[in-house]
Amino acid sequence: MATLTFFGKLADVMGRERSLALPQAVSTAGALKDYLCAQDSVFAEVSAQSALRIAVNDVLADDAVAIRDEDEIAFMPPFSGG
Amino acid sequence: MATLTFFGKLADVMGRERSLALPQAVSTAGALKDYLCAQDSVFAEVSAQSALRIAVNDVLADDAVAIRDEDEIAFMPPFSGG
Amino acid sequence: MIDLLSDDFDPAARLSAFTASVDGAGAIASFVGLVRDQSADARVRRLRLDYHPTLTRASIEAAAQAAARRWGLRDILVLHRVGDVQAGAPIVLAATAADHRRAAFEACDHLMDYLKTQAPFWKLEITDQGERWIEPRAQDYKDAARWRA
Amino acid sequence: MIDLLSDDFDPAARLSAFTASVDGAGAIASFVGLVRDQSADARVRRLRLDYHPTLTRASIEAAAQAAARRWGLRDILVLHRVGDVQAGAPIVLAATAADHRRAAFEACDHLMDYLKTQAPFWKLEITDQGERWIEPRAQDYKDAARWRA
Repeated sequence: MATLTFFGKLADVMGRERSLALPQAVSTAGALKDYLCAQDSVFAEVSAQSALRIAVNDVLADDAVAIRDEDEIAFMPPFSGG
Repeated sequence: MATLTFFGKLADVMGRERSLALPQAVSTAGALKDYLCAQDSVFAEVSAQSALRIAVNDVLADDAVAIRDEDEIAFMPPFSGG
Repeated sequence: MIDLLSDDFDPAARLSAFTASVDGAGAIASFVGLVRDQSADARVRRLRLDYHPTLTRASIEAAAQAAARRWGLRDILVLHRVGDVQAGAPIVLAATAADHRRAAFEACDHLMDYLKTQAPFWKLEITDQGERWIEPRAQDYKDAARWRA
Repeated sequence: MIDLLSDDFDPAARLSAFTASVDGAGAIASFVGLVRDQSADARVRRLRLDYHPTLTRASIEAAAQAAARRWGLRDILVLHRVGDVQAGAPIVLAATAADHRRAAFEACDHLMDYLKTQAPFWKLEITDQGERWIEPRAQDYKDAARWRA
């Protein structure tokens, strides 16, 4: 099982953490994002509003990065600190 | 008598304050500066090193500003604070 | 020193300790950000700062180290609140110590631009009219882009 | 508030009071300048700051008012030492309070450039090798020229 975590407004709609057995076809961070968009219209809506950042095992990653079960994948709306 | 005041390295060489009966020909701040340069080689040396600023009665003034006895005229090397 | 704080802090006391710890620096620039009580159209009660449990601190540390190299800093302090921050309370303190003022100013300015747009924080604004997640303004991204080497 | 101080002061305490007095500001930028103990070729014991009895304060007040208008500041604090300042001690504190960080940063940066080259102060550096009057570096004049509107 992969661990999916969500931050900011994504945490409001998805909860902080979910477990997911990655489907066979979902082998990259980008593919997982597309999968979640297809599964969940609220996730798709937030994703459409602004580019999500992804971290795989606490490292910022682009859509092409490979993922597998056991990974922790974080989905993050645009950063806004300070 | 006019009051002449000196600051920074000028105060080291001229003292802080002098009284001077302005000669007839000395009617502007610039003329006074030239007069002091002619009278005092150390003043002339400092004046030659870097452009002096002048204030007449606590207001920054250029060389053309008229002066008279009773005025207080300050001679100031380049400013350096902070 | 980089720290994420769950509770209110006293920027002046922290800045004082920072200044005392930096021996020989000629210049210390600092910035304190406070929660404003007015947003565009509502009275702000508080902000809620969400953050990533490991990535947020690691990102700020990497940015601070890069700034220290780029500007030859003697030291850096970044304190950032997480959790609920009441209107009027400090949300961030950034301070830089350098030999000369331009390095201190630019590095501090840069760190704040970084924190606004590139550090993993998310701000929920809680007002008397409801709540909304805040995203950086276009100006914030423009400010951050000034520092591309 | 503008003040010339004949004795040592605590920048953190003054900044704390300033911050507390500025209600509603979102951004406070500040700068502390300390006397460095090393000059180019000598160990600095102290600086001696000469100033004009009326013009110095009046000039800084005029510059602060102009900065307040230009950047829409809520408040400004400038404290500057005069007389003898030991190596390691604070010589200047400038702080600006604004709604947003860019205004606070730029105004504070500008005020420091102003103080370096345009405020009537004269600095005598007293070292183990003797004394010398300091004039601004070419870079200081260049920094100050950035702000010409």
